[in-house]
Amino acid sequence: MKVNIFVTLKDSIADPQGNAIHGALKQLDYKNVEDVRIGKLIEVVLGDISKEEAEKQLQEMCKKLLTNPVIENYRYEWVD
Amino acid sequence: MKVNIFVTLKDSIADPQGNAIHGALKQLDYKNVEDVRIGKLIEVVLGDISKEEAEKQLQEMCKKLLTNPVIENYRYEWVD
Amino acid sequence: MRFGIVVFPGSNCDIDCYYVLKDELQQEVEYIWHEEELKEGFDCIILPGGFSYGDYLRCGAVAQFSKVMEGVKVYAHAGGLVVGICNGFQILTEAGLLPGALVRNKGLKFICDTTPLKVTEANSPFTNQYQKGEVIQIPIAHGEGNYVVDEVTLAEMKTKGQILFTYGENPNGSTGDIAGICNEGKNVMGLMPHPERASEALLGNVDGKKFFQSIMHYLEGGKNND
Amino acid sequence: MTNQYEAVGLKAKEYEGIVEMLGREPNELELNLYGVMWSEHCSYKHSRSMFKHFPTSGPSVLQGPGENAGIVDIGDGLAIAMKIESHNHPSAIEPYQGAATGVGGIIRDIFAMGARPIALLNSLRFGELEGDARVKYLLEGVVEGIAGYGNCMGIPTVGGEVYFNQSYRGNPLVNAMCVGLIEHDAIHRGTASGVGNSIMYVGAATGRDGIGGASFASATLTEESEEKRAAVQVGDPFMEKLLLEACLELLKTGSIIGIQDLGAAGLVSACCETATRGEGGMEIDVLKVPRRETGMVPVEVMISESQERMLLIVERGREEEVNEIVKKWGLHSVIIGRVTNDDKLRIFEGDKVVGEIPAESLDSSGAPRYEPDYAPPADLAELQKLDIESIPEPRDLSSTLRKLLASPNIASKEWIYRQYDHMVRTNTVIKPGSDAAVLRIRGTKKGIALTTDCNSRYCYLDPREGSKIAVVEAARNIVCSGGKPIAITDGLNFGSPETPEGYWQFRESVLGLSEACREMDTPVISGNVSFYNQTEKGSIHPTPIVGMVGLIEDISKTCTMAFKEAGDIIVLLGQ
Ligand SMILES: Nc1ncnc2c1ncn2[C@@H]1O[C@H](COP(=O)(O)OP(=O)(O)O)[C@@H](O)[C@H]1O
Repeated sequence: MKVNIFVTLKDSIADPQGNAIHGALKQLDYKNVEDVRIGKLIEVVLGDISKEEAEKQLQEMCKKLLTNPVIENYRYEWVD
Repeated sequence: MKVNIFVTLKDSIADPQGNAIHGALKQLDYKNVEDVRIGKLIEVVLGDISKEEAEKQLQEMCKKLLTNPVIENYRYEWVD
Repeated sequence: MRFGIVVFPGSNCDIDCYYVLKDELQQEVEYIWHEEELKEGFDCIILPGGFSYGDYLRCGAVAQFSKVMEGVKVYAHAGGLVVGICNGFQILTEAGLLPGALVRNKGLKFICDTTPLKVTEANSPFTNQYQKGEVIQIPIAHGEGNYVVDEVTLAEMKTKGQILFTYGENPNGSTGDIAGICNEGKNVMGLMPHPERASEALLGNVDGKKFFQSIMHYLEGGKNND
Repeated sequence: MTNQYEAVGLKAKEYEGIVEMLGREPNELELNLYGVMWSEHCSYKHSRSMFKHFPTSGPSVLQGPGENAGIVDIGDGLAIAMKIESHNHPSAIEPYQGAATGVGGIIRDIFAMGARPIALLNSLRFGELEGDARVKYLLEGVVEGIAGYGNCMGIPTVGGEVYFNQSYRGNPLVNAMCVGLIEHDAIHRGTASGVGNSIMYVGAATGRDGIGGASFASATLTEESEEKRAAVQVGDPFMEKLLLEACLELLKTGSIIGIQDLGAAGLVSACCETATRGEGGMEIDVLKVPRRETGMVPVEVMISESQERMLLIVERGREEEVNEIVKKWGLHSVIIGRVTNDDKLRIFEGDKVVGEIPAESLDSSGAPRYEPDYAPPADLAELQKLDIESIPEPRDLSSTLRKLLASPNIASKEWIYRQYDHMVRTNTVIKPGSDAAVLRIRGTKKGIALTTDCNSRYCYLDPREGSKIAVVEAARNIVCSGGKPIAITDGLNFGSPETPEGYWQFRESVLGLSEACREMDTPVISGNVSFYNQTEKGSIHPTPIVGMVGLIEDISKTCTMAFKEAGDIIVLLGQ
């Protein structure tokens, strides 16, 4: 079983990396780019566990370790 | 228009970050986790441009700036 | 006084703190391995700078779960003095012992430099040997020292005198120029700059020595300065 | 159709030599091993014959060239280990990881000697910055890569140099130098001896990354190089920090007979170097080597350049002790083979022998040696012509001065060294930005001064004089900081040695370095050669980088270059 976790900065948190890339894209003349934000993609492969149990564990992992709730949000998506 | 770009390390490239996180999850007793790989999520907002044109630009941006094709792959997904 | 310096895999300012406390200030000091339980009898615990566990996910994220941190949390809740320097500060915020979080420097680059710091609060176990408002020169060395915190908490921290040091020239985009804070109980403190790098005449700067002397003064039962 | 041997980078003559030596045709695995080991990068086939000119000994030299790093005595039972290494081609393709893994590799060379790494330096060359996005990208990436690795390891990056010149546009230079501190009786060598002793592997698992890296470093950079992507490796400084601490702790136990890092050409290189130094042989089983990827064939395991791995030769019966210490640092160790009493490197895949070669024949001592023809470039006399009179005196001296100060070659390099943690470990007495960096040696009154120097424009115009100038410039920097120069490590970066001009530049440069080092009494204790630094557009300027260490007897007596106080007297010393 594979799941993709997306970790993004909360809207209230500035994203200097996103800004820098936005700036660079503008310099390369991509004028239509209006905003860029950078997050993390965490691909996790899980074995031998029911989807239900997996969901529970995933939520836990995300809250405990994979994200810092002070600054980040997350969501996830099953790949298979 | 919003698009999510996913940048991942090629399979043959070592992912120390993913390994370290995998190790940490195991230590936290998530025994079912079999693999972890870390990538980037780049959220881009595009304005005033046809989807076709946008696709062309996106491919270009990815190759030129957003990824290093030597070690990374990318794909993208329209959000709206 | 007996100081304990926690060594995580990837810590690298542990020895710097050790030498300052032992050689410059003649204190008793011991390393504490991250897999050990926290023993009794320490007067102050230091979480040193470095890259604990490589800091590969977020700085300090993995270290908060180490064995020793269980003890450090108990120790802190019981009022024991805990100091986090640089990576140690990051660990303390991740562990929830200090409010807020430390994110990537605004300029995106790692910065190693010596920078002016203002002592914004002298009434604390960590700053009592300084004068309020005093400006000192202290080295910084970090890539993620940009302190973020929500406005409500920030206002509270201000009223409660929890902001101990601010930057004279904000190097990293930190909210309110914050460089060092403590908890409400004033027994847990975190700061991004490195006072241990400025505690020896040979290295050309001793502005950081009073930081450690403040702790000693406090532990000896001395009064805080207000 | 290209021949099999050409596909692995060997020449017909070299192949014939192999067949003669083995008394048979090599199998595919063996052929590949010769291919990487006899690449220029590993075998020094075009440079080795010149090394005899270097002064390499002296009363204070404890270890000259030939080991993972050189070692020079500083008294009080202490010594300094140092070496410089290039990572030019990987950095041209993936600047961050190329530079980072370059730093990682040179650090391993230092702790493989048993020394505690205490400082890093570097020497960088790029094309001109002005208006060139690619060059800026390379500079940013390289600097970030060096910072990323060194900072995380907690080793201060205290010095270096950078120059911009169009000859480096397509082929930047990234040379990293590491300096370590060691007690005399703690010196270890990369030797496999004692029949029956175990060969153990510690560190990261082996993947397909970096396969063919050594050959890649030994070829001209072309558009096609972009495709040789597997040659790029990703560094893991955290893993290396653990490896460093584990190895230094292991070396204290006395259970380690030999230790060797897995760098260019990976396992095969480490195995044949340690076996050759031990004057014995070795058997290893590729199935025992921890792997990151599935389906790897023996040759891939043998030549992979995965980072952060070490080979240990462990006294038989003490393997468990090694496992314990390694485990404490969160790493694994496995026995992959043992030392034998013949001179063969025998490779098993389980029970099956898949390759068997005299170890020494793979090593640089067994590799072919070339002394190509040489001749100065035809246009040299033309280049050297300069009529000072023909240059008009600037009309506005202040604006000329300002322009000079703003040019990247002269301007402050603070933008770079601000990204390097140059203070960690609190020994840095003189920080970057002065003539040389100075570190105190804790527990003594002493200090050391460190610098890297080379003016490659001089070397282009006259490689022999230019190389001498590099040595004496380094020496002046050391002296101005309060030190006495005691030894150098050299990073020799050149174009192709297979052209008469290329080899002439190299030869002249080695002769110049040798003469100056003899004169300055600074033996060459280690070094590195990087050839084929060229693109279709031409070759780089000859760049023999000098990394020098100086000894300061009394650390309270050092000096920085800044003016101190108004009214101080300024004296111009010299001719
Ligand atoms: N230019 C040089 N001057 C002196 N010694 C050199 C030079 N180039 C290489 N050496 C020595 O030859 C040996 C092999 O070098 P090298 O192959 O670069 O080591 P490694 O493979 O461990 O990086 C080392 O001991 C090195 O110091």
